[in-house]
Amino acid sequence: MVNPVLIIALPLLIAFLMPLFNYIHKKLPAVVALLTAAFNVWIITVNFNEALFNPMVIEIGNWQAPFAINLYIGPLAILAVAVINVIALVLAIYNLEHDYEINDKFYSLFLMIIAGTSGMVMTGDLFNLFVFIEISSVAAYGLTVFSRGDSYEAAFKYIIIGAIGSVFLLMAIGFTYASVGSLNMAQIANAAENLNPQLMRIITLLFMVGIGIEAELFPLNLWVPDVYSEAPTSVTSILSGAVSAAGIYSLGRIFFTLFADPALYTYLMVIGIITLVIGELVAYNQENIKRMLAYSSIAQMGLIVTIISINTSQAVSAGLFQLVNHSILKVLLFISAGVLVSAAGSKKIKDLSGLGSKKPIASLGFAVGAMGILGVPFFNGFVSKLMLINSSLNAEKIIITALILFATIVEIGYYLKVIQKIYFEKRETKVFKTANVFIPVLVLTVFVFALGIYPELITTTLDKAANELLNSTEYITTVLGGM
Amino acid sequence: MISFLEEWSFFGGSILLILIGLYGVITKRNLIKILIGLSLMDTGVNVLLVSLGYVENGNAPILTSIIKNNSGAFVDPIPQALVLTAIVIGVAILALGLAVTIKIYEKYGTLDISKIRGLKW
Amino acid sequence: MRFRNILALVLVVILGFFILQAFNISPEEGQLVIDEFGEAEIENRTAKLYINKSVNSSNQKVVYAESKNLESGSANMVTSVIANYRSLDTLGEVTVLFLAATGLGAVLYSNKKKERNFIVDEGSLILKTGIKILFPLLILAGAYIFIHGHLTPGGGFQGGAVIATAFLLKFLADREYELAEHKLKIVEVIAGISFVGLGLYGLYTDGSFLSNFLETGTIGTLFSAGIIPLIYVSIGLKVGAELTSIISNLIEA
Amino acid sequence: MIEMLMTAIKFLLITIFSSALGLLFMGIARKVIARIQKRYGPPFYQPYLDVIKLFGKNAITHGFIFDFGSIMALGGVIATLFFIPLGGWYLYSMSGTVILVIYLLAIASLGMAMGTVGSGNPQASLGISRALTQMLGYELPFLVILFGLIYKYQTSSIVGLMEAQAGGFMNWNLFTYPIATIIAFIVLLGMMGKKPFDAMIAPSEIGSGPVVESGGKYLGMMMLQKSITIIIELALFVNLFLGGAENILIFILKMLIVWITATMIGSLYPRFRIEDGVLFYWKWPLMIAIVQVLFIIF
Amino acid sequence: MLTNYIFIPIIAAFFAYLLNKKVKYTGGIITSIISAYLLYQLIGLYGKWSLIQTINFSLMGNNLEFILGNNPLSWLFALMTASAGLLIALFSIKSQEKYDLSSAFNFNFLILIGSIMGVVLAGDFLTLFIFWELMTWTSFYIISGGTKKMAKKSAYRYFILSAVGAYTMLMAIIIIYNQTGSFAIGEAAQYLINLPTGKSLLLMGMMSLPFLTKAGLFPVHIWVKGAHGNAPKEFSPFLSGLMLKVGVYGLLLVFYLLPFFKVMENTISYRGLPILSYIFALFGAITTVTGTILAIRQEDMKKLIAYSSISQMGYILMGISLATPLGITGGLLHMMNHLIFKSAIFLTLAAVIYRTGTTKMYEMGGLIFKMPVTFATYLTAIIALAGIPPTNGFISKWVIYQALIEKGYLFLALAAFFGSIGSFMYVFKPLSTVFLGQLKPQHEKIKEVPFIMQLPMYVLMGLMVLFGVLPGIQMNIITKISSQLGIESVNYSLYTIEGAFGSWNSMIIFNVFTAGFIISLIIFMLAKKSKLVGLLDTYTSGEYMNDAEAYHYAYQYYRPFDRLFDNFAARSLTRAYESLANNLSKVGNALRKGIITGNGQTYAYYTVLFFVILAIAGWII
Repeated sequence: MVNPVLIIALPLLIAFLMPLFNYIHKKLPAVVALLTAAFNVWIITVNFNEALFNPMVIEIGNWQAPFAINLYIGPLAILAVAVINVIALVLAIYNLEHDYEINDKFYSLFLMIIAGTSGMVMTGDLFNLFVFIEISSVAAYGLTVFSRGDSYEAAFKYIIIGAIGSVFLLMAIGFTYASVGSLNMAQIANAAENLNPQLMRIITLLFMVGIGIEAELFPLNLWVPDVYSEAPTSVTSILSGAVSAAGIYSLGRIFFTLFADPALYTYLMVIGIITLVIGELVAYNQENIKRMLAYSSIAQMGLIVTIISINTSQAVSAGLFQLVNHSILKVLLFISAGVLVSAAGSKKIKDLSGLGSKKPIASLGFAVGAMGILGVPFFNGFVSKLMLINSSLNAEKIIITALILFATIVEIGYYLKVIQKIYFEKRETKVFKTANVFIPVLVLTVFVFALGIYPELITTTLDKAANELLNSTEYITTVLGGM
Repeated sequence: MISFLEEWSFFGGSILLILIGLYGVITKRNLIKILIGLSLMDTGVNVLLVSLGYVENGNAPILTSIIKNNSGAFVDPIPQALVLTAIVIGVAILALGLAVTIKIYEKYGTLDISKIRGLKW
Repeated sequence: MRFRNILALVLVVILGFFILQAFNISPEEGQLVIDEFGEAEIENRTAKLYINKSVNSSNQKVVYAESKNLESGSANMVTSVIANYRSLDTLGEVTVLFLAATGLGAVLYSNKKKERNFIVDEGSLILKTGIKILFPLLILAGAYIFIHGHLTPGGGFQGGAVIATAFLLKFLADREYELAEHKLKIVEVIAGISFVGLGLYGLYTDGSFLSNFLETGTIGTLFSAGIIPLIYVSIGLKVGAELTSIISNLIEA
Repeated sequence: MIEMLMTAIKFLLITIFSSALGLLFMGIARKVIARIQKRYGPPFYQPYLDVIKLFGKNAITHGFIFDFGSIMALGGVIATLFFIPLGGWYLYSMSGTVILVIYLLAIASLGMAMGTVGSGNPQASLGISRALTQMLGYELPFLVILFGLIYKYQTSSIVGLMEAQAGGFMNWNLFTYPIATIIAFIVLLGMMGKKPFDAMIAPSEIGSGPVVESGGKYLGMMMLQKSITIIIELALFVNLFLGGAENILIFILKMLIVWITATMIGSLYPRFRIEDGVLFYWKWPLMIAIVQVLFIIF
Repeated sequence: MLTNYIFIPIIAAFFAYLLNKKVKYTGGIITSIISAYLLYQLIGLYGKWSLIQTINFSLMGNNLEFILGNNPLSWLFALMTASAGLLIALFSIKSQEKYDLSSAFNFNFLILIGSIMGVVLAGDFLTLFIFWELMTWTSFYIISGGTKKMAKKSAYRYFILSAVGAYTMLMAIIIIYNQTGSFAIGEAAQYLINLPTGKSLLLMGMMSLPFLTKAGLFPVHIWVKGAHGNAPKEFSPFLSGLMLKVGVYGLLLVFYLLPFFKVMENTISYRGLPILSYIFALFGAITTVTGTILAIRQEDMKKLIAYSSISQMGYILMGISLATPLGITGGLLHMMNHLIFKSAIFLTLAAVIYRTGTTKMYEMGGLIFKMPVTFATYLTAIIALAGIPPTNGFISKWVIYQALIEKGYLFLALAAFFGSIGSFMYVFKPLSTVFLGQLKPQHEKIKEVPFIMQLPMYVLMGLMVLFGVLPGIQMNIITKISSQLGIESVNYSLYTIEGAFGSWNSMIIFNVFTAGFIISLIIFMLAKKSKLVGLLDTYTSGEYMNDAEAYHYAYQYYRPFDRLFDNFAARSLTRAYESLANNLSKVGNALRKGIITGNGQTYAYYTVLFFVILAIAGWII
């Protein structure tokens, strides 16, 4: 077994070395980043079953488990980290085609965002979580501006919201430490039932603000469309594919494992529903394709939060499946949309007309992604949608089912417009030259169909993950060693 | 009475600091002032954290030739460590914010946030 | 807009009220609440183990300049927390700083070099002459601070900050002052990889990342506390370099 | 073989008989109208002369569809004729004929329409569009009445319906369902293109519409078709409402009475505009018919 | 193996696509080969009822099984699908030579055939739903590929409506699944029977919505006109001839196999018919009347025939929702016949479009001299559609009338009469304006379509007459179906059908018809030979004009009639649905402009607001 801490440590090392590589050759950073991502994926594949069947507790600095920082790698963590790193790999491949004006900086930030999100997912220590969140968001601030133009404004908005969020997060952590006397998640989870409920509610609220910014909950997510529409394509993809997934992960970790307060789930559900509805309705009349996708991913996040907060094992695993699918599909969509946009030379949907024949691969990618999101049979979205509806009906939350279907109808509304625009219109204006995205689109499409036709690949993992999320005793005993 | 004052001057004071910063962030139009508000919030949080670890007349957690052994009362070292980290992170965010502000000023020629609305809807 | 501000005030006050509720909760028996100010019960906090240096071993007594081979042999407990018990946080923190510097470089990057526009004009004579004397001293002081980080108050960050101050003064003093970007970069890189490298070496030897693989020696002496001084040195260099580059970037802009 | 021959001969006989009868009726009608208008009028055998003359002349055609149309029209009515019991004798009593007859008549009109429109004359098309529109007008009340009768007597064969009224003239639908009969009579006017429902062949506006292009044998065939149609419609009416008849003479008498009444009424009224005609059919006859049938059903 | 019927076309689709990209015509050829193969296989499948194939599959720990079953109903629909597919494919080989999306068309078309097979062979709802979705998607793509400007919008409409329906069905399916733990139709039926009536009715209503939509019936018929009118010319026959019928399949499923009617029997009933199914029949009636009136108004021939499809579907719904032997028989007969004559009509229109390139009727005329075969096919088809003996169309209508009169449903019958008389009007309009009348100068040069495109027309013409004379052929399968649906079947022989008030004998009709025709032919022959003159010198009451345009009476053919219905046509359901959508997007815009101001500070503001609101809410609790 290879120590999974390398998933964090290696990108750090490489990131520190990036300037050196850049001196050696202009293209080298891209290659190295690709290799790093590949190495991460390799580590994950090696550790996957181990983590799935007996979760590992990695002690940093050789300190005994609950008292210093430790990483906890269970089914949920391994699933999330796998998703993150696979996406990172795909995007690294995608980046090979591109040349950013300052490669070393770009790639060190890129690796950092991978390391940060992986750390968020794997860590078992509250303050460490904060640190990793900061790493990923600071990297994101930096990455946003790589496509100049309006991106500064987007970055500034992101920074304001992020900073406020970090303050709230820090307060929450401070209160938690001051009351529980430890920063280790397992210990906190263990002590959570002795915690004064009023205090707990304050802490959870503070957390909700802090985490909600990463998890794109409604009023805290308004930086999303700006950043997603302005940042470079690969950055947008990793933000929507990995960072938001990690956000949802930490949300689940904090509100399910740590402070499992049943009163909380109603709040979460309401927030999720509001996010869902507003996201869809706003996305419906977007004329900028990237913003449209951004709002759509907001809506998806709302959907996932809503479903997870139903708090039955079926629902949680459905939500997680949706999360995985969403990461894959959104990355696919953003990559293809990026190509289409640069081919049309405009972000307006109406300028994309007739690219289907000019840019077949990207258009196909977009169509596949859209159909996946809409849940066409044999696409991965279909299975997860089925599970969503099934679980919500099983929990007698028929209103949520209705909402899901309504949301799907609205989604159909705006995605079909784009598809028709791309495929069934003649192009008059010229088509710019764009990079070749064959391999990323191919890989992601393979994932889409693999999960859609044979969901068995992932269902057991999902079940275990949902299990881990729902009863924290296993988590606690694993970390505290039965004390 | 004294304890009350102390308590509120530390807990309440730090919270107050945060609130002042927050108020600045959500009302002041000037980007620089907004960043100042953010750093105020950071400071407030740091003070809060440190004061959460304070022990009545406990020593600084350093063994020296005066305080030879660890049997005495020490203030909690962990919040201090956290604060150290938090400060640096705050600095980092602040620096980035300033840099972005510079660029925004170059682009829009103004620092009024309500005028910087290129990205809408 | 007046209304908006008043509303903001009201909101902020309400928010503060709610947060402050956290401090005056009358708990029932056995409920955990935030400790009263000044009555932080170290006994049932993780900190106690750190103070007693008894996370792995179980020794209650630590005596200055006597007890040997403690699990984390730094006299400054904060240091031992930062650089040893919770060194992953520290690594992350260094990373954040590095990211900030990188991102800032990316933000302010412009392929055409424009002449710098100072906020202040030419530094005064006192500053210019003073800096000639102060600069090496400041560097020295910074170095001292982070080398003695495990004994006395202070450490890598403080030391780095001091070093950066020295450079800041230099910038303020004369407007033609140029940094050797390459040197700075090299320092950065070396510092960074040495920190991670230490961690990886620990992983290689003790099978655990960032583990303290050296002899911790006698507490309170300079050559003690295993890798803590090394980490602090690298942190100091890193922080100094990063802050300096941030400063220079901001000034260049 | 032999009975096939017999059938063929029967076919011919019935065709000739009823066309002759129809032409006779047409002659009588012209006489009656003339008398009403205080003219002397042509002799009652004038239509025969017309037909013979027309078949003698040499005509012009507008191509295949023109011929085919007129053949189809005549063929359609002849085919329909064989399902109509004329007094005692009829060829086929297929149960379920009433609806069939209506639709078989449609063949004739479709053929005529095709032929005339095939001539490419706008006035012909105009006439056809009017004819079809009016058809939608008058068929509805008639079918509703039929619906009622079929539902009442539980059979849809003309013979069955006729026998249902047997035994004394008080069992005639004329007396059992007078309203229905009146409506059917109004419909009959429309079917036979009598005034006020003759907008489709309005000679003064659209050059007598459908037949505007036909001359010679085409006009002759038109006249034959017209005459047979008259017979069919009268026979239908007599069978359904006047209890039919066992022997042919009484039957002809009944038909003649109905025909003369219709002619007289027709010669009194001016012409409906087409949509007014349709509206008229839907306003009074249809509504009353529905009420009548509702009475029958419940 | 029943899976072959589904997956062979789906797999072949990819080859068709790739090959057609390389070589012209290949896509169409592959499509026709595949559907011919399916047809052959299906004919072999006749009689092998209760042939069942299950595929097990476990998802989230609970075991699903996909069931495919062959029964008379499914077989009939599968057969119809394959044969329609074959004809269309043959037609499209040549007709698509200038169509740049032809590869995509063939790709989607093959998948569509496969998915319809899946829908009709499905023995459980999950399979049904999966292929239903696939069907909707592929047909959506095909329609969007139409060359008209409105094609995309109407495809969009079509899809949204279908999706709404599909999702209500999905909801119902999963509710049932959660109770029974199985998707199989049989178990669902068992479960629904034992439910309290209201609940089961609600569920089945949710079930039947998508099928109503797909069948283009009254409340949700608005997509039909646009989709049929703007679809690629080759696809309209399939769309109208077959895809509407898939909806009928679903309705039969819901009505009889999940015994909707058995459940409804214990609700109040009107003249022996449960009130709800009477309501369905009324929907059918309304559909018929509306379709007829709107069809008469149309100036675009494809849209005209689209509306006529709507009204004919109304007949079918009336028939199948009567739940009497005659009703079912009539409905099914009419469904089969409608497939035949409607695809024939649309094929002829496609041929006309292929040559003239327009669908506006007043831009054509006199095409009979140029395209006689097309004309003949059209003539036969409209005779059948208008329900005039001796074609198949009349038999089915006659049976439906019998069914209606038998029960004395006056208003339904009235609607039926209206529809059939009105059908004379609207089918005659294209006949006279497109094929008859004056030939336009710009169409002087056009020729009859190539043979490969005539072939389907010949086949369909033959079928129309064949079934008109020998309805017994169709009755064989129909009796099997009605016994499967639990309805006793009517007596029939090869050419007679027993109605409620006496029987139908198509042989006699045919003989008499030929006899009458021969007689009049003889009369015609006996008279003098007539001489042929051009169309332009006609009787013009003394005027002389030498202008084909002026002679051709085509525009607003039934203006007087239309005047009666102007304000009826003015208020349309379409507008209502449209306004719904618009309001939705208005709300979206309001949210957008109101909340997302683009001012970063406002977003920070919201953060505080979020905390405060949640805190207050949390405090009160």
